[in-house]
Amino acid sequence: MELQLPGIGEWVAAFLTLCAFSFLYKDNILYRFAESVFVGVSFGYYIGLAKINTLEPNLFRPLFGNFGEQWSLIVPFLLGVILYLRYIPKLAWVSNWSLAVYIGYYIGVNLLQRLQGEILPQAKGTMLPLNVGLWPTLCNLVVIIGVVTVLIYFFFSSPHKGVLKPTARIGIYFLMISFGASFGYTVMGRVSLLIGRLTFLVNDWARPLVHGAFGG
Amino acid sequence: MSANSISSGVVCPGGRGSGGNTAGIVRACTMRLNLSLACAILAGALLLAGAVVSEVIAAPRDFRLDLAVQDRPSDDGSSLILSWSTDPAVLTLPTGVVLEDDPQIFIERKTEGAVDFLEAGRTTISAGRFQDIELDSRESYVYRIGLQPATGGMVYSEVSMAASPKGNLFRTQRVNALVAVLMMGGLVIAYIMAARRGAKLFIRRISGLDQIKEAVGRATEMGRKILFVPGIVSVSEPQTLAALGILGYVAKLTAQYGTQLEVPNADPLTMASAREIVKQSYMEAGAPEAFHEDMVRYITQDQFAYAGSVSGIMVRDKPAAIFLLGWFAAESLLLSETGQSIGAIQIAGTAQVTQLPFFVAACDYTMLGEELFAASAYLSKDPLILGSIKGQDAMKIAILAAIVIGVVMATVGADGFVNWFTAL
Amino acid sequence: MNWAHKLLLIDRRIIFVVVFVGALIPIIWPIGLAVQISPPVKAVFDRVEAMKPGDAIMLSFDYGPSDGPELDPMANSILRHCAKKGIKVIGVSLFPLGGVEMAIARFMQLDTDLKARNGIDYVNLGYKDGAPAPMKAMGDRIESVFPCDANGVPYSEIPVLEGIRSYDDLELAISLATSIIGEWWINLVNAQFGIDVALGTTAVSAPKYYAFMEAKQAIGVLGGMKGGSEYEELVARAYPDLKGLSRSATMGMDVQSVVHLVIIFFILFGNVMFIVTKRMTRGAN
Amino acid sequence: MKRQVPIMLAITASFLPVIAFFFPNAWINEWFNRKLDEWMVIIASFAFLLGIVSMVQVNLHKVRRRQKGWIFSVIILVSFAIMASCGLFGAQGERENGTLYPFTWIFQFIYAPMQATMFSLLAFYVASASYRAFRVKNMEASLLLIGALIIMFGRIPFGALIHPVVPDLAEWIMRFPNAAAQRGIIIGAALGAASMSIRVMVGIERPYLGKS
Repeated sequence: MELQLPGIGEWVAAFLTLCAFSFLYKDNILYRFAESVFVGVSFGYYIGLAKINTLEPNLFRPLFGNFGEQWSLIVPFLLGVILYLRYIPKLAWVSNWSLAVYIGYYIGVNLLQRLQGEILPQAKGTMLPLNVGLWPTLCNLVVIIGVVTVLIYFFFSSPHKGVLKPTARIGIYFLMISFGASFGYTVMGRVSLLIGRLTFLVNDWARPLVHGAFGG
Repeated sequence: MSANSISSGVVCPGGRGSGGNTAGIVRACTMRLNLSLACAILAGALLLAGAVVSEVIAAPRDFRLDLAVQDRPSDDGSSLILSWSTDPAVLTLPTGVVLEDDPQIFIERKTEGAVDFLEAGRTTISAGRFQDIELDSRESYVYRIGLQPATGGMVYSEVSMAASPKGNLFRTQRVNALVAVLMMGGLVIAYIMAARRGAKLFIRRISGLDQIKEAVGRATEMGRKILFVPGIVSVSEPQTLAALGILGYVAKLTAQYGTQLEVPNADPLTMASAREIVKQSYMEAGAPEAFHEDMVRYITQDQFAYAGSVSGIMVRDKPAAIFLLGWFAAESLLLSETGQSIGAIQIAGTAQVTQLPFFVAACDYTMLGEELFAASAYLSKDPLILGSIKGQDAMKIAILAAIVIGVVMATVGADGFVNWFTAL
Repeated sequence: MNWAHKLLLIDRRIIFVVVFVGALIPIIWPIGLAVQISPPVKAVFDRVEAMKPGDAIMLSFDYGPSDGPELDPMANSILRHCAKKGIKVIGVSLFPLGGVEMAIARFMQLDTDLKARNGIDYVNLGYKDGAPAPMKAMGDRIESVFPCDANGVPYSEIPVLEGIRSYDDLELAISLATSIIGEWWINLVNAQFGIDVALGTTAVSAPKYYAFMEAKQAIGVLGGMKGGSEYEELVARAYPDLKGLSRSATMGMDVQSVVHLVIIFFILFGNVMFIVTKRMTRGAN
Repeated sequence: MKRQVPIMLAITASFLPVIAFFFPNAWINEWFNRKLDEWMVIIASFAFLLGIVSMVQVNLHKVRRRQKGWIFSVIILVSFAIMASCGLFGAQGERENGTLYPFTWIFQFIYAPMQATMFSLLAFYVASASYRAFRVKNMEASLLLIGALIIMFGRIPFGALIHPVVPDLAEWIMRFPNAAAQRGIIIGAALGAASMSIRVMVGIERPYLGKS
């Protein structure tokens, strides 16, 4: 493979990467600098993102280009603009109107997502047959016991006494095994991110640099 | 075509061809029959007339596909479902016409009165099914399928019976969700009302809560401070509110015992609320003079910088007890690790499941998920929180019961009960 | 404070250096360990493999640069797989912090690797705000929320979108998700519209998706870099001519092996020290 | 007016998608479903940008008062202005000739490496937390550790070298005990979220009014 000298982009990215890594030693001015650039750029990015991907194609172009058919887009336009009145203290209360519509809609959608999309199918997923051969039945039993005991552990209306005490304990054990799995996966996830950065530094920046300097 | 039966505007193939969805079609037909009789007779008569007309138009056909049209059930009356036989035995082509494997087909549609067919879409013959959308429920439509043989030109199937899309009143397949919504709503509202009326609602003690007093006591004995971290997000997050509820309780204890308390914040709004709560608690405990604003400080909004400087506080001041309650992200492991290394009693709690492993491993007591909310309800006795926790509990019992019944049903092979939960 | 206790309190930065070196070495000199295939990944691969040329899938880029190392390899190999099979890919993005740019970068990579054509073999429809709203709207008509693609070309003028109006015309939706958006593909899109959904997730959220997969709400899960490396392996086995292309997840798994062993060593060593300390303190008392 | 109108609006807005979900009438579908979804994409876009005003205010304030670290506020504002103008007056992706638009260039070489590196720091923290905080101090912690070790061995290529059953054991844990516990958590969390939704839908809880 032809190795080209790192371009200006790679140099900038490598510098910022090293700045961020310097936080591991201790908080320092290079880290603060890189972080400030990042914060500024990310807010700028949001503006461009919203304008290019949503506001332009979904609002301005249809509204101003085809007002006859798309006049109803005035409603979300107004509701959107009203949101910003919260920065004018005297009119801040008006912005609550569109905030109310916004929150209301998502709350309604969320209710259905949770009940129809999670609780019903997850409950159904636990209704497993217990007559499907020894090993599959055993596996099904593990799932059923796990779900039931965890739900009982999270049951607050009666104290964990009598039969509930050992049941809730089993629930905790299931939770702990699951947290263990979670931990194992978290390690993999975090290490992946490090691999990504080191691969960039080594393969996109340092390696071409070394090859360039010593003629490969 | 005479074998097809017409029932109030829907074409039902009389058991021929697409046998797989006959049950569905019959159900759709029965549903339609439930509509008012007058309407049915009128529409039936109209369509019978239409069928006669289309029979006349359909005359020049090249091959037969057993084309059937039906209304799409539980919709707003803007789509029809076209189905045809994918069985090669049914597909009788005119002599000389050769097709490639699974050829592309052109679905053509016209309103009944119109002269020309218009393309409605393309698919392949093996699909067996096509959904035509954005139709007008006041019109009735006929369909035919076109094929392009390799030899060129176009050959057409028979023309389907006429059908018009019908709007439905209720999506019958979502009745399970309706039951869930009504049940959940009813239970939560009922318990909140009961709590407001002052009904005594029992909630069990949460184990972490019992340890708070002990931790504060130990800090007092050792003469060291207590560090309370209320998560890193704003007060709009329920977990933050729950954490602040517990902060009120902790602050009251430290006021009584005369122990030092420090609350570093990552969010300015949370800081304002936390300061108010601590101040209030000190007044209620009769020690307003012991409160000073520096107890509740704002550090910085940045996740890692915040974690870094709170770890710094831990290492420098060596607090005897550390509370990590609320919404946490990746900084959970930094904070709990440092706390563990200085030997403090740590009480943690979050509903962020991915962060729980770190708390469980590094802290002495951890409130898992919902326990955080229950703990705050237990301490605050706020009827809103108390009532909704009871409502959730009641729903939990219903779900547990359903699961147990479902397991029995699945085992005896009665799948109807199980399948009801996700009827689509 | 005894010696074991002191060892437990060593400066964090020493551990940092060990991890750094452990990760760096296999990157510079790869080991090349074999990848084991797990059923959840196989399920997704088989589903795509069973499709016919001309079928279409939706690939949602719901992640940002911070999870690129985990999810980019999945995107690459799914795109290559689809390109090889002649399956149309409709790219969308619902994650604000960089999703659309991740999609742009992956499609550019596909262009270089396999000479795929924008608008003919695939399309990148870009990003929309407020995820559940566009997800719902696409069940009715994709064009109503995505009137044009990421470059501003109108929906009706894009050849690959011919005949595709809503989820009904798609075989599968795959979300490569870093956050809660992946769950919405399951509890909203799959639950309300019935389209098959597969998930490529960060390792951190993988354990949760197993519950959805076991309840048949998702056809399969690709969990973290491991899931990515498995898909890379499956594609490479099925299409040997793709073997020359980069397989960053498979390479990454080498590093994972080393760093995991380092961390496992730390856990075990830490616990031994912990027990020794406890014994010593008890002895001293 | 200041309180009643938003409460009414929120309750109405929350019921519309629920009504459209159950009742497929053409008019309901058009206005409560199609149009509302299209509108919400736009409103969400405006809402997403709300924080920018505060960010600019806070940083301008810092610079004007010459507060500690004000120079970093200047950096934030300048880089914000550059990126925002690239977005407002440019496009995303690549040009016809294969070069990147400035908006995408800055994203790829400044935003992406910074975001990725800040999160990659966690790999180091996870290692040190594993060493210093993961203790077999009781039954729960021990189970957690055993689960973690099996998954860690089972998920790396090295695990299969120890014994071929290790990856299978990890997969079994994921599919059964783990999935069961996660399911319990999912159901519990969904109940919590649903009850929150219901409280908003009947107007008991009003997050849109600021502090209640």
